[in-house]
Amino acid sequence: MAGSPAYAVDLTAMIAATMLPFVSFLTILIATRGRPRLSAGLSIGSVTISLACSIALLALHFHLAAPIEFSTRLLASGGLDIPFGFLLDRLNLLMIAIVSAICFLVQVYSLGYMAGDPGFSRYYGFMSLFTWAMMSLALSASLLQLYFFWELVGLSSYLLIGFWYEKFSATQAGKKAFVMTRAGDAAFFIGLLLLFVHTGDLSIAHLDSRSALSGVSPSFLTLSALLIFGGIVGKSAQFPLMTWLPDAMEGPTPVSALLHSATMVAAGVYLFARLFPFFSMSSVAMTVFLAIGTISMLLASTMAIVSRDIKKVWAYSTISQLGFMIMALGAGGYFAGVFHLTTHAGFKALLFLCSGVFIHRYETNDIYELSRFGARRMVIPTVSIVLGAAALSGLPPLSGYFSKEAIMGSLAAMHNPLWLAAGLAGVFLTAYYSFRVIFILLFPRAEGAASPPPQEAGITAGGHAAHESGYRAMAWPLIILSAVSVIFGFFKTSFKDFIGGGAAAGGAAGMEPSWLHIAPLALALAGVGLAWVEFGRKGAKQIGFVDRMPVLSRLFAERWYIDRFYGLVVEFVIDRGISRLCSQNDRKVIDGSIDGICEGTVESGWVVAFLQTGMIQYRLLAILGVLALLLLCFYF
Amino acid sequence: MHMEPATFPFLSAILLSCVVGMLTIMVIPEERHVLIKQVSIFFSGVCLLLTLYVFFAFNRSLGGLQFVEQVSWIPTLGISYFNAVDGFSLPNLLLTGIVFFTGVLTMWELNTRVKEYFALYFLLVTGVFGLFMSMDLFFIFVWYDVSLFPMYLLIAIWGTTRKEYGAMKLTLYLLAGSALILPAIIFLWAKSGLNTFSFVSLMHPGMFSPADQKFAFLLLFLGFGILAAVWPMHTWSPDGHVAAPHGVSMVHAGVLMKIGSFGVLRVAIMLCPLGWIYWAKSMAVLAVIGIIYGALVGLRQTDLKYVIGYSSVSHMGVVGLGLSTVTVAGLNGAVFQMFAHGIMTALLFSSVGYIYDRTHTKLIPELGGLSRIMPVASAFFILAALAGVGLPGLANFWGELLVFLAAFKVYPLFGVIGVVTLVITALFMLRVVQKTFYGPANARFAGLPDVSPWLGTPRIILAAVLLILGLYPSLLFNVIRTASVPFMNGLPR
Amino acid sequence: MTLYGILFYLISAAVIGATAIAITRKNLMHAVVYLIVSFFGTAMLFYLFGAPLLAAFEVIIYAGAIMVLFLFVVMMIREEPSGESVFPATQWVPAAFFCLIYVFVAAAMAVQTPGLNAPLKMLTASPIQFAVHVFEYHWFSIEVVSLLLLVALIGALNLGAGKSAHCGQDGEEEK
Amino acid sequence: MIAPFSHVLVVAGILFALGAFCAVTRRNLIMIVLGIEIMLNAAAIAFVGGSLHLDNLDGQTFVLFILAVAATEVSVGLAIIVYAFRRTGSFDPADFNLLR
Amino acid sequence: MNWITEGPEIFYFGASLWFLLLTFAAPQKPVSNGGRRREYLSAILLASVGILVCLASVRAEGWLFIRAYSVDLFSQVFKTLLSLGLFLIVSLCGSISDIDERRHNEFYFLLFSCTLALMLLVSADHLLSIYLSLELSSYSLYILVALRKRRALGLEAGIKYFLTGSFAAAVMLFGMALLYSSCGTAYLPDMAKVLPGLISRPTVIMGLLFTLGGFFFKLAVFPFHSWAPDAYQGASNQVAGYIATASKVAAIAVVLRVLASAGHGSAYLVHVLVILSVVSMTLGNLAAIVQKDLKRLLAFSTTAHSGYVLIALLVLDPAGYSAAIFYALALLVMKFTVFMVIVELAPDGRNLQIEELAGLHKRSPIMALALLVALFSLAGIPPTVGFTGKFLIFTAAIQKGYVALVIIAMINVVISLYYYLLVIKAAYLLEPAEALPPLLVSFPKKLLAGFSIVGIVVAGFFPYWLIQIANAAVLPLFGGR
Repeated sequence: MAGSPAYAVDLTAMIAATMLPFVSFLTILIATRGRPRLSAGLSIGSVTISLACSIALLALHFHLAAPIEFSTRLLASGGLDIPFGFLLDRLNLLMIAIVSAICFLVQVYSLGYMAGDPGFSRYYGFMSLFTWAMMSLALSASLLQLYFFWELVGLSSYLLIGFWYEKFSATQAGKKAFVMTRAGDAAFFIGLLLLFVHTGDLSIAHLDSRSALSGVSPSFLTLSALLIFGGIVGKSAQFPLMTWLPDAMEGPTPVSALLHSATMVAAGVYLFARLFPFFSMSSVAMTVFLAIGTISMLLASTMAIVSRDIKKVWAYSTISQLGFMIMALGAGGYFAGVFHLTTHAGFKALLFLCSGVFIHRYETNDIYELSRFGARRMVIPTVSIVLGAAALSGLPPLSGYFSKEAIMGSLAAMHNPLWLAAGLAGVFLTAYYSFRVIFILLFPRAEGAASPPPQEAGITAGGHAAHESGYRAMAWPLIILSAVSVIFGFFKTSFKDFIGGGAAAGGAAGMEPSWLHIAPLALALAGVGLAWVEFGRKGAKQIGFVDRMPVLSRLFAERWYIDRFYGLVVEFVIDRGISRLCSQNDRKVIDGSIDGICEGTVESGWVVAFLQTGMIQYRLLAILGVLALLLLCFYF
Repeated sequence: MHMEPATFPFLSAILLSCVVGMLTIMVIPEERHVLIKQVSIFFSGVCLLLTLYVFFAFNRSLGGLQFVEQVSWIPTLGISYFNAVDGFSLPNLLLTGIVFFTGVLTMWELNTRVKEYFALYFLLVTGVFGLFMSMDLFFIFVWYDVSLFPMYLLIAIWGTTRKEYGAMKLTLYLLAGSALILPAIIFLWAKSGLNTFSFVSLMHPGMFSPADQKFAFLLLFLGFGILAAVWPMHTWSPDGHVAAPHGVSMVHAGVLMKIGSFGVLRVAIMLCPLGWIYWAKSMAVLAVIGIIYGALVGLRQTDLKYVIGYSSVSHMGVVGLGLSTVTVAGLNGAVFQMFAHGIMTALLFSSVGYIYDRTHTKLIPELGGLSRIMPVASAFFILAALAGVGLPGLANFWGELLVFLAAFKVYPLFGVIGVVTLVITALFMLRVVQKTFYGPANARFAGLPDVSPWLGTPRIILAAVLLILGLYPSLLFNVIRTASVPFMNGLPR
Repeated sequence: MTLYGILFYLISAAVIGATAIAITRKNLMHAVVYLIVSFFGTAMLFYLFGAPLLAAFEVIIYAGAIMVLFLFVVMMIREEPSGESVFPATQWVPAAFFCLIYVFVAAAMAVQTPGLNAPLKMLTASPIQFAVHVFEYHWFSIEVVSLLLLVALIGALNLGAGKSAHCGQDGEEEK
Repeated sequence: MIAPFSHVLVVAGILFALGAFCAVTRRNLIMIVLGIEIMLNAAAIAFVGGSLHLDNLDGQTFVLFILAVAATEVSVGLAIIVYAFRRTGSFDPADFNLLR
Repeated sequence: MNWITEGPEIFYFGASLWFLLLTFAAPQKPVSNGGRRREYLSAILLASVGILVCLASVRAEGWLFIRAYSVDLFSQVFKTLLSLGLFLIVSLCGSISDIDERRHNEFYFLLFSCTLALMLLVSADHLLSIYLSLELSSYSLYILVALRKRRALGLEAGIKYFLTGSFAAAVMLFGMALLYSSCGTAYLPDMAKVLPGLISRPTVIMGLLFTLGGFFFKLAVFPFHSWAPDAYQGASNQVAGYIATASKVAAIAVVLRVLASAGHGSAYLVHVLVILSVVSMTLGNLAAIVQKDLKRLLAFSTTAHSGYVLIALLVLDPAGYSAAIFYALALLVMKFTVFMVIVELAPDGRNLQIEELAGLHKRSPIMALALLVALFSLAGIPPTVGFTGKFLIFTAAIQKGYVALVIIAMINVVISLYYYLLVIKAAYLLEPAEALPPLLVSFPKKLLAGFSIVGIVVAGFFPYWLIQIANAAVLPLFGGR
């Protein structure tokens, strides 16, 4: 295939799509730091081309039969080849389309949102970095290459979360995000190395072909699958490494929209889908994934119920939706997972961007305050956010409904009904918390009503001045995304054809009982209804049922104490425990013994020198004594 | 081994330009600071250009020894002045050239006892260059010591924190290392019965009996290991780093520690491969302890340079782990990591140097918010710190990747520990970055100037090298492979 | 055992005894006198060993000149027997220990070494023989020793002579 | 026939030990010099005995020169000691402790 | 008989006599009153001519005094070293103020006669002549030490030096008696024939041990080292320098000669030497750490260096001996350089404390550099002559399998570096309490310092020629000519 014109076109398109953002990143950081408009132009220009290339590729290969792989050897080091290249299949095509589209929209949106920020150029530089890394990640042909960009994505996340570096919480959150995902990545890296050592090839196509791993023992397969899944847990903020994501909301809202809901966190799910055939070879591992997805989904939903910070609600919901995807994939519903990934990218970005408009306008994250300020008066965002929330809750005919249904379908295919029950509970909770936010926003309470005590301190965002201008730039992406959320669900079948054709294994097989179409919808409606009762109707106290149970609400608000636990571990076990022990050891034992030897030498120097000051006769005595002893030695 | 004689003595020219530079500086009157610095930059630039030439002129397909120069020196003892480069020494040579040049630039603002500083600095680097290019055991030792003894004065006169203690500790530690190396070298000479110190003649797997190899390897490993900051012989290094002036810290952490690992590779491993195989496991244990221990201790440091110092211990542990795997990948990774770590720490120290010269403190609690005041200087530091974390796209990633890969084959558990330590490294590096550069701008430092393009030159060079190698590691691996593959193939199994 | 043998042991015993007494005297004068006795005994041993010239020299130079010089010095400075403890325990205990070790080892060595246990024959080197030997083979040593005596002379002169003249001045220059 | 040479050596050895003992233990500079004289004397006996044992006149020659050296030693030694005594008024070696 | 054969001896004898004659000449006006320094000028002239004479006779060979005195390359090389040492020390005596001006003639007389004695010592082939030459040199030195104008120090040092020396000489003499009566001869070449066969006899061992004791006294090897610190400290700076340089060189030569006659030695002998060597090194270095007085420090370091030399000697083969010869040269140059700095810094002849070096790098950069180079050379850091010397010693030792010994020696090198660094620190780091004026170093002194620096470095970096000489000089000891 090499040398054919199609090949050249594909390669050029892919190189352009990935490398242009990188070029713009370098240019911005090196050359145009002082000229924000130029920087933004560069960045948006490059992402536009990326988008164009992605769409072109998508169009070109819509009926792609077999994956196309382009690869060259990056590095060969004695019995070790590290290839570098692009893999093109349907999943990729979809992913780069999503990524570049949302990147494009968010960057356009940011023109308004970030206008006037002193770090404007830097912002666009990092955005470009992210685009580069994410696009390359999606196109990676080998697991190692994927890891490479996986880490770079993490880096851009770190830089963007801590974008307002003068704010302590932001830098703290960035560090936390980096270290926590890094912990997951360590497992990923180990798994990757293990795989490499045992199979000698990390190319994704190779791993996904069942024949390649036929000789490997199942337990090893499970182990490496679990380790690689560690990376997914970290990046997609699943239990137990979930707590960095809510904190990551310290970053600018577009960043949250782009990285921490639509694309970067979805990279975990993408990896899962990418290696789906590989993972599905180990049923034990799949069950574990399913369990982790479920736990994350439920935990995050409960946290979302009590949060007053609008961005955090969406952050928790992101975790829980990612949990849904993991559940779907874990249950074997390849299509369901990928479909939900796609729809979620759209409506979650929408939700964040809408919230961003509010936050930008009113400079607060608190739903109650937003409501009091009358956020509902901004029409486009309000309509969009309602649409987004409805999609999130899985209300027909929005996209979320279709993907949720698909997920329920794959869960129902499991033998154990527990998974389905959990999934349905999740649907209910999702609808409840999303409409809780909507109703609070839409129906401001009477001034005098007792407000629930603030539970989260410091949620008001600061750091940049409000800007009335740029609203227009911010509005267009909202409209586009809303449109997508509304329409996309209807393309379910064609989407299924597209994706299903690309994946080796189908997953959710046939029989879907008819009540399955009803049950999620009913539960979602029930959730909305409960929210209405508690928050929407006239005279509602706007106090949720959880708020009435202090123990539970505290538990949820404290994120099930997971964070607290990590803090304690880091502070007491690592910092004050092992690390202190080691430094003490360094100072007292190692240095101490070295210094002790040196001091001992000097001390003995004193002793010896003192002996030298003795009377002359002692010296003669020494001569005599030494000679006598030496002679005595002769006899031994 | 293939030997390619030099058409022109480039290697000697490198040494000569150092020596001539030193002598030129010595005859310039003390007061003419600027002239001294200009001369230093000139001669170090010449060195850099020569090393670059040698690096790129090295025939990667031929491999073996190239640029060979050999002159008999003391025939009665079989000592010859024998210079050559191979795939192992070439990266180190280039590293020295880069760090040397940038180190001179970094000290542009020095104004006390300038003449002595640069003269000693040149002497120091002469030793380092000599060591990397020498193929004669005697000269390896001579250069080793030549690079040691200016250190004491450089640290003790121009240093900062606890400088006399640090200088004395460093000097004595390193000399203690040479106390083990010299007997071992002579031991090998005596045992070979060839009456030659030439590395090439001695390097045959069957040259020494296994027992001799084990013994000599132990001595050599401990001796050079001190310089490579192998745990638990590492404590000189943080103290030395902290005390040294920035330019010296750069050479010190960037290059001198590499002398240690390079010595282990060149002398201990290549001459005593059986000893290597015998002791490899113990080496690996020490290296892994070093990796995790350095990171853990680094977690609690409050002095910027101490943090870097302990991270160096950790990173040099990675080198040690690579060397102890007895695999091609391990060797490649170790040599690459030497280079990457050298550039990275040089960049770190160079940035810290800039910050210290402005703020007059390197205590983390006293700093903070520097990103606002000097964004470019901070960016360099952050870049280097990220390299230290092992971020892909920067040079260190490849070294660590290969080392851990090799380790997974041989010592899976150690590999796991090493990878997990990356998390801790990330934790403390980012903690330092956060506390030093982030947060509200410190009013004390308001108005301090950011790096000017001229003063930023050394950092730009170093950062560029980190990036280039991060994206195109084959540049170096192609060279290293020419030495590691034949060596491992020739190894008795 | 021959008469000479008996004589040897008798004289040796006397020499050792006299020396032992000499070194334990608190009074320097007594010590020197006992030592002179010891040197006389040594001279007799020399004679016994066939070195009459040396025996004469021993008496003249050692017992005569050297010891008399000692006597002079002791008398000149008129040192009263001071409160010195003749043998401080810190010195004599280890010294005695080492000397005993030494004597035992030396004796064992001398006795064990083959070829030393045959009794010595009587031989005499006449002064002429001796002188010829000395001047034939060792006139280099004579040169050296003459220079040595010259050095000693100058040394003694310089150490002793200037002292009265420079005493005060030296005192000032000291730290 | 006299005694065996080994006995001569033993006698010389004992004298040597006595001299050394004197030099080491007597807290008096003059006695130290005396002790050294005894040691020289012991060596002289060994030499003369050896000379007889070997029938070689070198040993006797040695003794001749030992006498000369002993004279030198006494003259120089006593000169220094007496001079030192003039300055410090002591013969006790323990009183010479300026150098440290 | 060829006059050139004993040219050096005759020359130095004549030179001594010249100063003896000067003693009788009319006293001249003191220098302070415009008097001319007759003694100094003639001394430096004679010393420099002496070097030429020695060089001229380097290739001379022959026996004198019925073979009691052998002139061969070995002795001539050492004589040249000795003449060089004397010249160097005399060149430091230009402003000697620590010796009474009226006694300068005697001072030079003793210096020259001591050199003569040392020359006789390196050539002497008979135990008797060795003994007498040794005594001659010792007595000259006792008196030189005691001659110091600071009498209390000089006298005390003189007494201690004298008593230890006499004691050691007595021990040596007794050993010679044993050796003589066991070997049946006192002539070294004859002894060399019988000694290897008798080496394990108790009396021979005892005799050899005691005999070596006397030489070890000269070399300041444990346990005969105890005079060194006091003598160095108590003697005037120049005399201490002389003891440290010329006297050590001759001592190395004579030990070489005696040990060479012992052939391959016995295991016991080697063990004894190993013990003495290790203890000397360790003791010397440890004691030197805490010294405040520079000369006393050097004395202890001398003991340590003697320990290193002993390693070369106990190898008992030509490689070791030639290493020892090389090291003798190295010691000569290094020690001299340090003493030169001391003399320059203490023009009034006082004892120099280490902290008095403070600010030297500013007061006189060249002297500071000379001190730096000399101390690093003493510590054995390449590329200096001290390192090359140590390297030769260690190669010789390891070839014989003494790896552990070499490691111990290297550890001692580390310890020694510590106190050398303390001195360097004083010279380069410390600033004097009150600002001191720059040191006025005369041009010849600067030249001398420059030559010392260059000599130390060049001889260290290009040692081949010297090594060849040392190798050639060893041959006569083994019968080769």
